[in-house]
Amino acid sequence: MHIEVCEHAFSPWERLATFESEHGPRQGSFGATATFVGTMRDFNEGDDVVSLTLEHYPGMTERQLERIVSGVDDRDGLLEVLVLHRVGQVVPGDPIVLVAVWSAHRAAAFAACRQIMEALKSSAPFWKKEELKDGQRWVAQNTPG
Amino acid sequence: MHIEVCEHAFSPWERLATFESEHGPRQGSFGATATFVGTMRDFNEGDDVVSLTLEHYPGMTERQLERIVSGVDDRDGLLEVLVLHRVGQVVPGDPIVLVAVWSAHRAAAFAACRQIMEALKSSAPFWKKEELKDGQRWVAQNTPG
Amino acid sequence: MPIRVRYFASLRERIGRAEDSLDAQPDLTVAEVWATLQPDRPLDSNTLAALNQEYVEYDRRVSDGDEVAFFPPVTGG
Amino acid sequence: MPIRVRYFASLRERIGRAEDSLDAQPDLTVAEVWATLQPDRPLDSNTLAALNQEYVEYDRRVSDGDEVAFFPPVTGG
Repeated sequence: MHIEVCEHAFSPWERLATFESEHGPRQGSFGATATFVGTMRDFNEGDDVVSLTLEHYPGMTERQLERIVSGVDDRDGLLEVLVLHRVGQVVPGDPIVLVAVWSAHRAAAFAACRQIMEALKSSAPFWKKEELKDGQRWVAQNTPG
Repeated sequence: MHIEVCEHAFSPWERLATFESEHGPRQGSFGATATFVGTMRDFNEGDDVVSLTLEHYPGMTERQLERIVSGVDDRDGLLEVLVLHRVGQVVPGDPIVLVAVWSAHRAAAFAACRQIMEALKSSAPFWKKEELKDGQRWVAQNTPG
Repeated sequence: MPIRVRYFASLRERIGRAEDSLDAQPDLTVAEVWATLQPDRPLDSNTLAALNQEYVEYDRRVSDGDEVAFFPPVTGG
Repeated sequence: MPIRVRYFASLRERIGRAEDSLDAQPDLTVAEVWATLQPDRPLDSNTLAALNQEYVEYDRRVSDGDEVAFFPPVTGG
């Protein structure tokens, strides 16, 4: 399991290529990789969003993400998990979160990737503040998946 | 929608990076990208597998893949879909299939990626022949996801 | 134009060739195409049939110039 | 060692500071930590509480040296 809070912009596909070649499961052992990338949109709840500031709770963030990954229902089916999450100021098009799961079979990979994302959205201590054209607002609550 | 049958090995993360920058939805329009990569394992049904030959039905393959993508339940929620599928001789560790879905929101992206993979497995005209240490065999049937 | 009949994967190997050609007859069905060309092999219910590259049931009618294909369950992905 | 009390996001902004410090008392609960430090703000039931970086209910007991945090619903991902 590799969990990282990123202070700077990251490129999910480059990170996946590097991680897989350096830390991925042995070639031939995995048959399925499911990934999810969450990216900043330039709209939310009907308003244009100029930028976003992501605050988090250093220390608790990493603990919660580890707990989420360790708590995946079919933990035995997983060979490797990568979670990256951005903090700081983010602009539209910037990746915010990357979850990638390697498994022997596809059912476990799909299910774990989804489960990790939903748990991350509901319990990892990150908060978004949106900068609109005419002011700022905290995002009140994530929508269920 | 971009669908491609690949005669040669491809690198899914490189292809995703290139496709997203050249043909991806407008930056800021998508908030969710779900991907699945199917990779050749070196084992199947308890046996070591040395290599795999993937046969397909040229023409019908592309038609079926287009039909699968067009038939996604929440087609309106999708901004872009990329499907790559390998044919020819494949060795353990080689990617076989890549499905990537871009959407405004994560529920549509997850659901479409999964739905496309399941439909591809059950109806796209590809066939795998495995080369074992002591002979060859056709894979009889895909397991349900 | 005759009907082009194609076989794929294990079926192609068992039959020993990748395709056949058949002259159309009135009201010919997919099942009859098979029975005419493979009189010694009953059509296995697992076998999938396609007409002009779309899946069809065995009772679908076939016309001049059509492409019919028979193949085993697919195993891609 | 005192209890370290931290506030995040909109709660931090409303309170006007990121943390407080409080001397432990016997059988002090998370809810009482809040009430002691924020006597004029009832604890909103949406507010999440963590003790030593793990989620807890408001009735959890707090000890010397603990870190207590209060924050609004999380919105990452």
